[in-house]
Amino acid sequence: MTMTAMTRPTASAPLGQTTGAGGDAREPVAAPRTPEPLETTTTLTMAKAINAGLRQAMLDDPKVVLLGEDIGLLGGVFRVTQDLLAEFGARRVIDTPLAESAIIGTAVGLAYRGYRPVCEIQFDGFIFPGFDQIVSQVAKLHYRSQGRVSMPITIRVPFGGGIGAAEHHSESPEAYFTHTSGLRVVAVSNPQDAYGLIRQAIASDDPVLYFEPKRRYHVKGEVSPELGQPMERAAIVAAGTDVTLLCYGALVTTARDAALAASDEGVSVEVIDLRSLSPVDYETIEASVRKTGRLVITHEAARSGGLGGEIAAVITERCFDYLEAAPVRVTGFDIPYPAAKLESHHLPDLDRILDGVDRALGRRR
Amino acid sequence: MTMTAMTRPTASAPLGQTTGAGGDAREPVAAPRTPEPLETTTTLTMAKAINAGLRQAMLDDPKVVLLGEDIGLLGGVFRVTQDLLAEFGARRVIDTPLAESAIIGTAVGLAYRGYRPVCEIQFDGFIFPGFDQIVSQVAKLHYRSQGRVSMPITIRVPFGGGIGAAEHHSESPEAYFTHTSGLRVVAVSNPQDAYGLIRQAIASDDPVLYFEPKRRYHVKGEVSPELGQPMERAAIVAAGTDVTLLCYGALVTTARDAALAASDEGVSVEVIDLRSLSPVDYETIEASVRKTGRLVITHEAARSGGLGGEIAAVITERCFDYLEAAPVRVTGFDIPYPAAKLESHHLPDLDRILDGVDRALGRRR
Amino acid sequence: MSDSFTGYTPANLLQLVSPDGARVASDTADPWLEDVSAADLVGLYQDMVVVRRIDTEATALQRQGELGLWPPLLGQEAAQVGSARALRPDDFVFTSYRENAVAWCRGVSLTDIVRVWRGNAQSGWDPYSVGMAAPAIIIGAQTLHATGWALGAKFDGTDSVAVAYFGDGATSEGDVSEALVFAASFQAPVVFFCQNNQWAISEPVGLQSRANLVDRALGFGIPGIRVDGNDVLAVLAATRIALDRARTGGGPTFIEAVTYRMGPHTTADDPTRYRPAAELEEWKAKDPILRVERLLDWGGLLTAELVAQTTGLADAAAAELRAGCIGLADPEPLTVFDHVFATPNATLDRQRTEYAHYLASFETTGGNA
Amino acid sequence: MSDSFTGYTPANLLQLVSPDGARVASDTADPWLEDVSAADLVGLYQDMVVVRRIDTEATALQRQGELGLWPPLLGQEAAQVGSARALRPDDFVFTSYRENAVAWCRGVSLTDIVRVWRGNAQSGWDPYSVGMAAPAIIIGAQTLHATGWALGAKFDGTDSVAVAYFGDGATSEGDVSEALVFAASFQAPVVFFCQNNQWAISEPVGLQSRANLVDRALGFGIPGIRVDGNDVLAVLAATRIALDRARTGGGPTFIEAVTYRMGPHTTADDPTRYRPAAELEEWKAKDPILRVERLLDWGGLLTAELVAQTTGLADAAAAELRAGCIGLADPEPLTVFDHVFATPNATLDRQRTEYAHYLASFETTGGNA
Ligand SMILES: Cc1ncc(C[n+]2csc(CCOP(=O)(O)OP(=O)(O)O)c2C)c(N)n1
Ligand SMILES: Cc1ncc(C[n+]2csc(CCOP(=O)(O)OP(=O)(O)O)c2C)c(N)n1
Ligand SMILES: [Mg+2]
Ligand SMILES: [Mg+2]
Repeated sequence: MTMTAMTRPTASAPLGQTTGAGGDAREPVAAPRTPEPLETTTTLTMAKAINAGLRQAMLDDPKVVLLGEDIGLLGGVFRVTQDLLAEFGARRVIDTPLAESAIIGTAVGLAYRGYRPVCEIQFDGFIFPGFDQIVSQVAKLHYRSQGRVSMPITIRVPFGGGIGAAEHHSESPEAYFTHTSGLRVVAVSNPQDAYGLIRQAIASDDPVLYFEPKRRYHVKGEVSPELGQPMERAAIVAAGTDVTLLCYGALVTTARDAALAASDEGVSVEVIDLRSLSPVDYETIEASVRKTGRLVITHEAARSGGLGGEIAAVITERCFDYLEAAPVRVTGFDIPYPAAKLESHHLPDLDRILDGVDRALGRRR
Repeated sequence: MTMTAMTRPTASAPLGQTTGAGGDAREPVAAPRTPEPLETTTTLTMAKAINAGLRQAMLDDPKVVLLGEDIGLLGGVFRVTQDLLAEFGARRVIDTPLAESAIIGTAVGLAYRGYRPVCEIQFDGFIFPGFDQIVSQVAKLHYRSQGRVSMPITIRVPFGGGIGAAEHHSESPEAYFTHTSGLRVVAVSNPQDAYGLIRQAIASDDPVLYFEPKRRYHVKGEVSPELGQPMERAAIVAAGTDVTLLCYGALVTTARDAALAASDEGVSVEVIDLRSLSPVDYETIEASVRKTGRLVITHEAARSGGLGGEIAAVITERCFDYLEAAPVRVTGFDIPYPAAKLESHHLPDLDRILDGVDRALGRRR
Repeated sequence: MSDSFTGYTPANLLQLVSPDGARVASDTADPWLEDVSAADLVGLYQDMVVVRRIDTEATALQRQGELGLWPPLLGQEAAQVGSARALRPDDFVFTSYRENAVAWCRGVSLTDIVRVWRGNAQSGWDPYSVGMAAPAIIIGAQTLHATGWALGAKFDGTDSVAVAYFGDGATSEGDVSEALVFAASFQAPVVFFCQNNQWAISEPVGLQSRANLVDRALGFGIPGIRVDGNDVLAVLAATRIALDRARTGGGPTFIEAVTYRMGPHTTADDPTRYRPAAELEEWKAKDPILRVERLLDWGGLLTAELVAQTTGLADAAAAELRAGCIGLADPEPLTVFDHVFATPNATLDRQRTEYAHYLASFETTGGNA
Repeated sequence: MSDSFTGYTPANLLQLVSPDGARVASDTADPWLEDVSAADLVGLYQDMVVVRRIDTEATALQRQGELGLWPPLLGQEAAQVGSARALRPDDFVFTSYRENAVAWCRGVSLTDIVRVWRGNAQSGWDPYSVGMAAPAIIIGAQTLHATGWALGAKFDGTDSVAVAYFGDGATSEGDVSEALVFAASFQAPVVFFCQNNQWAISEPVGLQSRANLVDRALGFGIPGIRVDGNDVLAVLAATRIALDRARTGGGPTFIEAVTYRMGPHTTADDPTRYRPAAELEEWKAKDPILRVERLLDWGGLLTAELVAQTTGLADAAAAELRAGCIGLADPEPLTVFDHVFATPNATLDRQRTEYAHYLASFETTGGNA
């Protein structure tokens, strides 16, 4: 018996296509929660702090619009935009088709029209399809237009590893952007900064890459409704006298822990959270290195061509006579981000940072 | 009188569409010249030297195919692939539709199938639409597949400024690739190396970004039909004892001129042509710096995040006790590539390099 | 713009078995199924049951902490099995992350299927031994790879075909459009197999396109077939038509398999946040396995014996999957440096040596400092 | 897939004036030209003659070393003038490098047009005062910008429209397809104006697409119009139709203006290397200016007086262009640092200071060392 012999006549029933055009709000499936108010100091996770900052920016300026994949009803895969669709509607919280170049390129057009778009890139590894629009358009248009066109675009990027994810979900692409003239780059490490810096980034007339350390999204902290330190300033998060330790994003916590551990051994580590990766706040770093004479820099990104090398070079240029040892880098290796079970061997951790501190102190080679 | 009143009936003549489907060779408009033979040492321009190297690689291995925009009948906008279509046919010299991501992505598929694709990116600034395929696929697939899939892809990129071109036509994007794990990056500076390195790049089982300094395309030099030094070795192009000067691409000529000028003032400069930008031949550089104690690095790319900072950091790590001054960088500024009439103020030239040498010697600040 | 080859307009759906299991006649498609025996149909049925069981087991393993993540294919069994079973071993498949049934049909071992999701490696199998590339997580990227491979196959003078699997969401990525441009221009022997499962995480297909996805290809000069993706016979026929066109020099074809993602996007997703419950119910009635069962039943083939035998196969696969998964040894630390390059690299080799040294220091001193 | 709105199938060309100058009736398009007076037609004619003269003059300036490069529009005068003259001042145009006639129609000064090609700046004019963005050299990128601007115009509740100009080659870039996806999804008021001039440098349009380019848009759910791009009236009508649709909430339209690049790609190009001479001859017969002249002549409007007056206008423009070009002062060295950022930047400010210092050292010491 062949299949054709099994034929029994019936009407062919065409399958329906799910509707849901862009720009038209779909009905929320569950009732949205009341958005977090932020009038006084409150304890929030980093994800909620960014959410509160986005909300405040949207309340302050009707030209602020959010664009991204799954940022509407779902509230983003990390829930950073949760409930904003319900509050601000589909014209300001825009679920876009699945295309990163278009997310950025559309933002460029919106900026031309006077908007302040905030783009969400779902994961670090997915920023590359949008790279051309960032590097050739967002970064250059103010210059190309001789200052006539502003690009007040914020690009939010959850970045870094440590969450056991699949490939392309744990990358640290920040150095591609710190090498791109015309961009500002920040990375946040705690809920308060996350709140203040997202508001500052959106308010900036320059384009800002805003990196969010995804493995710290759920860490809680006090958040006051203030903008905090200017975006381009680094923060000394632990004072010390023997070694300067630079870090940003998720590794700030690790670096602080390392400083604590070092202090148990009598080594006083000054930990500086860079906050701004471009421009780097060299004034703060220089002052610290003039005091300590020793510098350690840590980041998850690959060593070669990473931000650490640039900072080491600048500090060597500016503080050569103060340095008692070469700046030490504790970084990811020059490998593609590895499989989840190997990531602990790629990511700097407390022990590797302490090892770096020891090397800066000349205690090991 | 309105236009509609002017109507006079006639048959609408549909305009024809020019045909010319991909993969089908079009008739050459002019008769192709006999290809350059390279059996003995010959004087060639750099463009012709690359052409000769491509030709030899194609003769040696039928799996070598070229892909790019306008590389067929036109022979590329710089004529680097001239006459190769006529010699090898449209299946090996492939004029592609205008899409860089597809040029690279198609090369990935061809590599999967056992080919050795050589992609031409028409100008430096046009590599960014293909960035995702380079960074997430070409660079990572050997790793991602645990070594089962090889990506012997060569990506040729005319790079750098100094030709008075329009925007996006004078960029130096090499640092984006030297920060990308899994890629090899070379830059050539003279016809002999151009010939040897294109052959080595194509023969490499790893992907290679091959940067061609477009303002030196027409400079002539002797070319012998040899592969020359291994791709990953730097070359000492002028011996010296006081200062080590690193350069690559178009600036090698400028650096040699600077060394000559310096020698008139009694300063002995050792000039090293890096050739390989990833990996960098640190052995050669270290040996030189241990001797000179002073390092100057020059490149056209923006300073922040450029290759110079990385090398400065590594050499400081490895030669701290030998360095008599901080490594000095003479580079493009942290600006988008400027308009043609301003490019001489962005590009390092002989005077700026000499100024850098002076600074390395502590003669100026 | 009707597809003259298959004789129906793309807005219409090729359906050979209706949801209630009735065989629908088709003058154009039926000839492509003439050789399909009852045993073949049973085989397709068993594949579908097995891959659904694999899916359930992997989901359970994820819940139990044995896998980091799992992307279920629940609901897409017919689309994947029907297309993959049309292929020859010398064809080559380029997929995304959800094509576990395709992997099954290509002969990938169950352990290799879960290796990635356990976090042991970035990819599981040898692409060349099964004719299936390392999955692409960057959405749409693999459609270009398939086009390039197909071009190579054409240059080589073979009649092997590349098949690119991708989703409805992927059609918005520039890479997919560029793949259509290149495939059309070079008349590459590639089949673009789009599983339109109606959703891209939380976004409905209507956000990606207002036209049927199959129309996309027509605009690039590529013929299309819109097929009921929950009808394994229709998918098989459509894929055979497309493969034959590719093998005989007719160039690329775009297949839109209209199906439904009945589960979450991945085990990390909660579709109740965005998807109306009624929609899922509606699609449950079109369940691809139910449909084959009804067809088999109508033909008198769905015996208790067959059902028992099939359950046995599925349970065996599930057990093998579980054992293979749990039995996977953790990778050795220094393998983190393996296969970055095919040739030695001084900078990386130094990093490896340093790290080996660092690791060894723990063994000798029992820890840092 | 016919465009029901305009009533003709996209494979056919909208033509209102035949190459011999005959006015072709069109029930669907003629109503869009009812207000076009003889004076208007003369205006279009004069625009076309003037821009061709500008083109010739700029080419001469390049040959004389006064410009670094020039991308001629020779042959595309009707496509650019016909479309640009359909626009309102509050519309916004996003172009590539070849749209000098569009710039002319938008009111860009002739000096500003050549500023870029003389190497004095990366862009010439204030986008906001003329409603025309800085040209995009990265092929296709501007189609996304137009889509974003259109979305903003829609949000703002205006009926302003964005127009994206791009070439046949550009249609292969992923960005253009993504722009079609976004424009369709959001029903953005944007007109995609594709000048199919048959060539992308040395590559014929048949390499980019086997289907008519207008079909591309239909596959994305965007209506298209294929228009004779050498017929200024047909282009005007088509653009008005598209603009009206956008203004009234009907979303995007794709216009394929079939035209021909009669000159080289740029002054740096030599088309004899790749283009059959016969093809150029064939298209010369379809010259857009010749055609308007014949139309005017047929209507008795092409008087010797008009011709002389028009030549006068063209000569005046050429003289203004030349004077403006040669009169451009070289930019000051330190302006190289201007406008990288809108806000102060410590790293860059330091580089500027250092370089100012370095430059000053020459003034005081008379040179290095
Ligand atoms: C370039 C890129 N952007 C975003 C993502 C995140 N992402 C993963 S799956 C997915 C949805 C894909 O939808 P579809 O193509 O329909 O495939 P399906 O998941 O339905 O099988 C998204 C947005 C990604 N993996 N790659
Ligand atoms: C992304 C990118 N790739 C390549 C180029 C080089 N390039 C400049 S113009 C051109 C051809 C464009 O053809 P088309 O779109 O038809 O426009 P036309 O020149 O005919 O007006 C190419 C390949 C570029 N500018 N940008
Ligand atoms: Mg889907
Ligand atoms: Mg063209």
